[in-house]
Amino acid sequence: MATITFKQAQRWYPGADKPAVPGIDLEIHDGEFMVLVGPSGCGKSTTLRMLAGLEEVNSGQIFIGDKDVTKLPPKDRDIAMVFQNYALYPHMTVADNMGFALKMAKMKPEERKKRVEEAARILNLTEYLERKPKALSGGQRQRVAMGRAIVRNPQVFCMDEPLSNLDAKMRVQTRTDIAKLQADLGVTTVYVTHDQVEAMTMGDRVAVMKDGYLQQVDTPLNLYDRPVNLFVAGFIGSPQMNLMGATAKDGRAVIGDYAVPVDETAAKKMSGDVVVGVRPEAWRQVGPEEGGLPVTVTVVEELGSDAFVYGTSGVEGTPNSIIVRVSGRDSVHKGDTIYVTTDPRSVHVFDADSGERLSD
Amino acid sequence: MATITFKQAQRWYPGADKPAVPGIDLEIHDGEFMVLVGPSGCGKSTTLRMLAGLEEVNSGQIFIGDKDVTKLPPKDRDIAMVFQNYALYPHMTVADNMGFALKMAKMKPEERKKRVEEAARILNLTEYLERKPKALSGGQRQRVAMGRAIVRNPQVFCMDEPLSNLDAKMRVQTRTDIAKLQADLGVTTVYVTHDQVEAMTMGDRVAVMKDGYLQQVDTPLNLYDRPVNLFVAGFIGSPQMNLMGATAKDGRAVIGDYAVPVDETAAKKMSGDVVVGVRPEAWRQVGPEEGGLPVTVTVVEELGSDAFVYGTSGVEGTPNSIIVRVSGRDSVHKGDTIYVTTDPRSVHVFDADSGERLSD
Amino acid sequence: MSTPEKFLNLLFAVLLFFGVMGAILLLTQRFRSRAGERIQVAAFVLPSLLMVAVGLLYPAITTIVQSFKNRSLTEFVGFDNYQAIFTDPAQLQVLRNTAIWVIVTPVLATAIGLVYAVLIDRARFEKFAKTLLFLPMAISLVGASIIWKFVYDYKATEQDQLGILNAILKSFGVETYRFLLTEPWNTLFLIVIFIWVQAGFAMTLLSASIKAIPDDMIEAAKLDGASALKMFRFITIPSIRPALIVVLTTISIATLKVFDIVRTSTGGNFGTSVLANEFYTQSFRAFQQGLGAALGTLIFVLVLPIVVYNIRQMRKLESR
Amino acid sequence: MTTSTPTIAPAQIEPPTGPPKSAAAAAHGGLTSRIGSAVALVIAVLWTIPTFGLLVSSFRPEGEVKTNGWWNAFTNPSFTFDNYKSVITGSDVDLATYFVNSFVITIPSVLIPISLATLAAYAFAWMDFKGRHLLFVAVFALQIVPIQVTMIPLLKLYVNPPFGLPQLAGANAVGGGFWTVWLSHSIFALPLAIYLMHNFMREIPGELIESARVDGAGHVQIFTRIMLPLLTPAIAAFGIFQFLWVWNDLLVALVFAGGNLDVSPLTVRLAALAGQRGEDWHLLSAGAFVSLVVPLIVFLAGQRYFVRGLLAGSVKG
Amino acid sequence: GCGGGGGDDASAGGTSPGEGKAECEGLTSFGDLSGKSVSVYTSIIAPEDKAQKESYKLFEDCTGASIKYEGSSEFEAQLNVRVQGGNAPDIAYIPQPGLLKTLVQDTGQVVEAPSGVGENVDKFWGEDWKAYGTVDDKFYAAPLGANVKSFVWYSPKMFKENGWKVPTTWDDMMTLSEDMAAKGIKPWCAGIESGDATGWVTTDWLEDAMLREVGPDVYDQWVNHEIPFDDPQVESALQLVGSILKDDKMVNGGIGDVKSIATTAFQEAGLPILKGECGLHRQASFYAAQWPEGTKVTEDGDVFAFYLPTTSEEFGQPVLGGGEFVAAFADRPEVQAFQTYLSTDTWANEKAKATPGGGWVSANKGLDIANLKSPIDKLSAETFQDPDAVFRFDGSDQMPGAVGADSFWKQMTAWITGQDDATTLGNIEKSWPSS
Ligand SMILES: Nc1ncnc2c1ncn2[C@@H]1O[C@H](COP(=O)(O)OP(=O)(O)OP(=O)(O)O)[C@@H](O)[C@H]1O
Ligand SMILES: Nc1ncnc2c1ncn2[C@@H]1O[C@H](COP(=O)(O)OP(=O)(O)OP(=O)(O)O)[C@@H](O)[C@H]1O
Ligand SMILES: [Mg+2]
Ligand SMILES: [Mg+2]
Repeated sequence: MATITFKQAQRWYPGADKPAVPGIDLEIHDGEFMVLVGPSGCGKSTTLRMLAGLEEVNSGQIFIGDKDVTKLPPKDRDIAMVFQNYALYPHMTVADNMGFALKMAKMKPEERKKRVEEAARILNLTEYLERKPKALSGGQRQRVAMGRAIVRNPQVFCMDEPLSNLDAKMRVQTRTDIAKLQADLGVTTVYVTHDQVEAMTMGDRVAVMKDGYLQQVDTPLNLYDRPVNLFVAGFIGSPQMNLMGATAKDGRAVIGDYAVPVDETAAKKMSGDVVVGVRPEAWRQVGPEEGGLPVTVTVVEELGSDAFVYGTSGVEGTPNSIIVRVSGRDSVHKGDTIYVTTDPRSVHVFDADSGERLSD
Repeated sequence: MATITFKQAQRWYPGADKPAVPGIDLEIHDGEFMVLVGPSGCGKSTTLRMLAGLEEVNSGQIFIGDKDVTKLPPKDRDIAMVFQNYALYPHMTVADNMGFALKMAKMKPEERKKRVEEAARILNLTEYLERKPKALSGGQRQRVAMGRAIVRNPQVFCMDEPLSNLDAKMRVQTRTDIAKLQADLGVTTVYVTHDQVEAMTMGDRVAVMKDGYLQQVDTPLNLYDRPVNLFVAGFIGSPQMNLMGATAKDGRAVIGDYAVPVDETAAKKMSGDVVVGVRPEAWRQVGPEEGGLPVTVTVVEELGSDAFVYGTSGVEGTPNSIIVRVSGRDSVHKGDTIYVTTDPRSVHVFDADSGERLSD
Repeated sequence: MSTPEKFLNLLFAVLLFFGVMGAILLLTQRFRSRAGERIQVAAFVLPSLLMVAVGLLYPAITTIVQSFKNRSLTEFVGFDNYQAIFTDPAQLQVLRNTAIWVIVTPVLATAIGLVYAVLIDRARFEKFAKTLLFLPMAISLVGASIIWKFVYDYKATEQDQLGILNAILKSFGVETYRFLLTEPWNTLFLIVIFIWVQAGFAMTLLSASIKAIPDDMIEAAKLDGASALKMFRFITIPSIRPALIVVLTTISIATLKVFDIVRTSTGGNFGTSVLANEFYTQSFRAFQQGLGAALGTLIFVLVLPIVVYNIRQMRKLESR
Repeated sequence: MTTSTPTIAPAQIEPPTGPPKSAAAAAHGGLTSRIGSAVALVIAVLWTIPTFGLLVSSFRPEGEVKTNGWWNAFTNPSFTFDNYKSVITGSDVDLATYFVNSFVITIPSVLIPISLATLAAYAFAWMDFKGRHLLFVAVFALQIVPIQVTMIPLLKLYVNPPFGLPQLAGANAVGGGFWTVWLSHSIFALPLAIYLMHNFMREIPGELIESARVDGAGHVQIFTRIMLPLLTPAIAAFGIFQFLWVWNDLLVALVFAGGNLDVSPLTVRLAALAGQRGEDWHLLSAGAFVSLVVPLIVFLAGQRYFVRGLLAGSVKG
Repeated sequence: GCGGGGGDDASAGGTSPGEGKAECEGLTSFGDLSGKSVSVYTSIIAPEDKAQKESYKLFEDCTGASIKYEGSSEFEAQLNVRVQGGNAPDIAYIPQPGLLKTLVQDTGQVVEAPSGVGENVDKFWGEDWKAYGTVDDKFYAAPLGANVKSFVWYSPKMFKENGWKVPTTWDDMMTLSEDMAAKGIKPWCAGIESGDATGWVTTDWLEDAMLREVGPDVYDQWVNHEIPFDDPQVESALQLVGSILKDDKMVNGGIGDVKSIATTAFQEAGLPILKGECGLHRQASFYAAQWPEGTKVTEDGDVFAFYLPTTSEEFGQPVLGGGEFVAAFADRPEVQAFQTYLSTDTWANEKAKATPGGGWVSANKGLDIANLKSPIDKLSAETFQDPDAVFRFDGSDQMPGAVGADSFWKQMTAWITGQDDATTLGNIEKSWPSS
């Protein structure tokens, strides 16, 4: 049983002029895989470190299971952590680094060796087991940090951007291995990442943070489809959602000459200035006559599989750059003007002042 | 004038049993943005560090412009570098860290301040200028490391995974800023990244490395469309290309019951066992009657914008898992069987033994 | 010289020194190229090298040469002096004592300094606690010699005691003990004095080095479930290993050179003499300059194992 | 972009409690367990008792000091400042003069070797040149040379310097005898200082130096701007030791000040306090404390340079 | 009176600043030494250096020279270093004839005394004293101060209370000792601990015993190594010492047993007398300085000393003593003038006057005993000037350093802690340098 509960947990670094995490309330279920995302410096690592007992909790409480661990020393919390900056033991070999926790738990050497080798295999580290961290590449070091956590069988995994220095292939593979391991062991996991794909694919739920405050905690799809406010809308999804200032008029959101179709809920609720959000892939290219939003293409980013078109609409209220994902290739060129529109279902409407979601 | 030429440059770490970079030959044009990619530990950082003069070149030469810099100390090479592990000056504030190189170049304090502030603005670091690295989050540290390079106006930029710890939004933004800066200044840049999108969008050319050897140096699109061998094919693109063992028969590549259409060049060249590669997005879903490859769906990964379908085909020779990108949502569910096919244009054929590309 | 003159002198000397050094550094940093690099190296190391060569190496060589000469250094006598040392049972005992000193002192002083440094690290009264251990270092030798007189002093049991140890023994009804007289333990009691002095040195350096252990490594170990003792064993010790070697080495060398403790406490009597004390006595008291030089040369020889050990450690660290 | 989202602060959030006062030690229990504290306490007491005895003695009348143990001062107290009075006033040369001399001797004797040694150590640690290991080992091994060995050869050199240099010691010495003392102290301190500094320098992550070199810093700048700040604890530690070694030195002052009473440091006075036949313990103990004051202040002041985690946040890995 | 003065050879010429002043009569012949200075290096340190410096005032006033005085507790070793290092002082007061000899022979830097000094020494001192300052038949150093070592300290008060008398023969002394022992007092107290010089006290004991048992002539042979150190005659003297110092009944009053002698500082060794725990303490005249403030050092006070009696009439009244010798390392006129001044009776009396607290005497016959202030100094001076007295300088101070400042001390210390007589003397003999 390892649910995790943050109750108004606050961390204020000595000497800082405001708390890094002013008070977080979060419940993580037993065995859940919770992903923390948020802009750099928003307090993700701090939250993780509070949970691990590495930062003092200035006020509030943290529970693991039913136990109040707020004052418990780290070693008694049974948490395995991957540090953002690795924190490897420079004087130990890779094998010793990974086996250290097991040694501390007085595991037998053979058993320890087996586990370490297993982890090394997963992480492709087998041939480096006898090296010291200094002689490893950046990604190899990160994998050792990862390995140190996964050899253990703890109550909770805390992982702080554990894959950021790995190449795409390795990352996909390790991601899958972690997900599998976590599912097998049923260990409650808190996972910080910047990788949208990781966040969307690995998390049972995703918590979005900003400036130390939680914005939305939800399943990945809900987060994508129904961001509760402008911040989440802008943060989740890459490239980000197109957010355009509009005026509510007759149940429609009007941007210059273009009237964006909105759903009924939004149509009812909105009034005055609103912000309309459309994801790049939600645009549909239409003929010039069909009354879409005109976009003059400035850049086309080819990704191989498809392309992102960056353009300006020239219409007041729209951002400098509108992003449209077009599939196929070579269909659009720099300097073209394309016309795009979308369906009410794919339009997100937010209050311009409060930033709250208005649409359904 | 700052072309960069590696001539059989070799680096063998003392005590290692084989060279980290056995001998690299690479020419980078003046003002070019060269991206280095490759699996973790393949020698990217080593190559960069040789260029910067931080690793001794055991044999071979390196030129910047016409000048042989092989033996030149780093400070005389006029290179700005972002280190993979940041290497910030712990006793200096962020501002001093960023301004250090300028100070070394005896730039006037006002001018220095201006440049540092400009860089801080680009990197969203303005409010942290007076902090020491210790009190920064991981991403903030990385941005400081980045800032240290971009305040300068060097002959060459070397950047080792400079954005790996940034969130998606910040990353896109910084990426654009770097690209712009580089284009404005026309500084030759060597950039290591693990992010496929970065590699594809930022690089004028991309160099793919493996085990210290260059595999292919080409424009991003060529790399994606015409990988020269199996390794590059598998490495570039995420999720990776589906690579399936097939047998050449009558100008077609046959996988079980399914005959993959191939282009003419390949059709002529291939014989015996080949490997056929199809990118996930190159599959087209067809009706069961149209003779596609049957795929039983095991996992659907929803990304918001679209979804990746992982499935098994049951046909011998195909990998455990076939990945298909389907656009839209909710169209495919776990347990379904879908039928997919593709066009000859999108099929890559490789020799099974040598791994070399056979198709056009 | 008047006081202001002295301070002027001081100011002048310091300014001159930093002026010259600054000028040299500023000049050399302008040089580029290989040769420039070499000039820089010279600017960095030559002043020191020159000074130690003249001030230490030259006298050391002189001493070695003198060790083959007679009493008043007038003629060469070959290995006579060494033969005298190695055949004289008293001198052999001196060698034995020196060995005991060099083995016991560094280990104990470092161990105590280390344990103390670790125990008070991050404690509330850290500064005060450190000062206590540091005090013996700061006290001058004359002070220390009386201090230990008040510890080891012997009076018959029925007399008033001046030494606190014997006072304690007496209060427990035990016969008072001749700490400085009873062989072979008296050597150990003298060693205690030096440990008392050197533990502060060890503590200060080790504490500085403990503070340099990265916090996140300690955090990682805590999460890995390391208890305080294990942390000490597996994290602290390996992390400060280089500093430990430095401290051990430095104290060993200081121990080889120590003579004033023996000289003021027992004068080398009662089988407590050590090489350095013999060297001093022979050279400056007995005017047996050749013999003295030979004893001095033996001190140089004894440092060799320490040097070799250090070289090996350096190699190891280099390849880490 | 109009993504200026207002922060959504949950309503129930209590007002921030204000910044914590100091670095909290809660998460860093260290070894401060009960047994640990007890051991530390025992060591501290053992180490302090002898000195404490001296302190008590320094306040006791001469007769008492010589006839019964210092702890008797607690059962039948008789204390006096006479010892201190005679130490401070009882000589034809002002005590202040000795203090001045000690300072004038000590300050350059600390500054010069530290500067030279850090420079040399830097070269040995981070510059590439032929024979650097050999030279370093040689310098480090010279620690063993006892001062006594060097006295006569050095003095000869000072009195009759080669190359027509001015006479540094003796009756017509320049600088009245201070110079030789400074020089000699510097020489004797160098091997240990270089050794210590070198070993501390090797602990600094190489990436920092690399990054400075890429930033265009030459050796001089790396030395002054990166090494020196990061070595503060080591420099402070060595500085403190060198200070008190010089401060407490008698031999060098006796030999190289060359009979010049004008420049005699406090220790010479202290040695004289021992009396013609070393009998004046009561004065000695008071004298020991008078001369202890300055090193103690230096130690306490130096402690603030022993900071934790100087390298934190610098590199990851 | 004031005789002497310097010979003409010591004059610097010119008109002495003291010309015409009454007290400068006899010093004017040194000429004008204004602006000149003489550096003096000695082992005499605070507080006794004060009187020294005071006694130079007259010279300084009358000649205009200035004396730079430096006293050091590390004198012996440092003098050697300075001389060898080429930085010798102008004048050093050398307390050991043996050291003087070494310096003369090994360094060659000691300069011969000017003739005026020789004349003064002939006039005011006995031949024996001159001999101590002579090396290889050349006269280098005149004696300066002196002290009597053949003293036994006791408590007149305690003697009176017990009806004891000051013994005049060795046997009387031993009987007295047994008396005391019978009363439950350990009669003798002793201590030989003296830091790096530990053991010198016992060497004095042995020398005193030698003078008494085998006489001054054999003593001289022994000192000059004309008879081996472990000659049977020496052994018999050592036995005599042993009969007191190594007898548990005799020692160690107020301190402990025999072995405690080895660890008891010589400075505190006599103090038990004050507490009545010890009756007798053999130690030189300078021990007067050790008594705590307020102790009355007079013939009927708290403590006083008597001459250590002889064992037989055969060798007269041998007196063991010590003192310093003025050696010069420069022959500048001012140096010679000062050297000469120190050998005069004028200086001796100046010094006596400058030492009102006592603790200084000289064997200078020109010294007016009336000028001495303390009873013990008077006793010392009388002892020196006693026509019956046969003076001998401390033997260990005349032997080569390897013996006199090393093995003699060490072996005697070992002897106290249990080493037997033969081994002790044999070891010392072995250590006698061959060249
Ligand atoms: N100091 C060293 N000593 C020995 N081997 C080393 C050293 N540094 C790196 N290596 C090895 O050299 C190889 C190349 O390392 P490099 O750092 O160049 O990899 P990389 O391509 O940058 O990888 P990553 O993406 O993980 O940072 C790796 O296998 C690594 O283990
Ligand atoms: N030791 C410290 N002292 C003061 N402020 C700190 C300290 N450590 C972190 N901070 C600040 O607290 C805030 C939260 O930091 P935290 O490390 O939790 O961010 P993060 O969300 O993990 O960011 P990133 O993704 O960049 O790692 C940041 O603004 C950071 O500057
Ligand atoms: Mg973080
Ligand atoms: Mg790398």
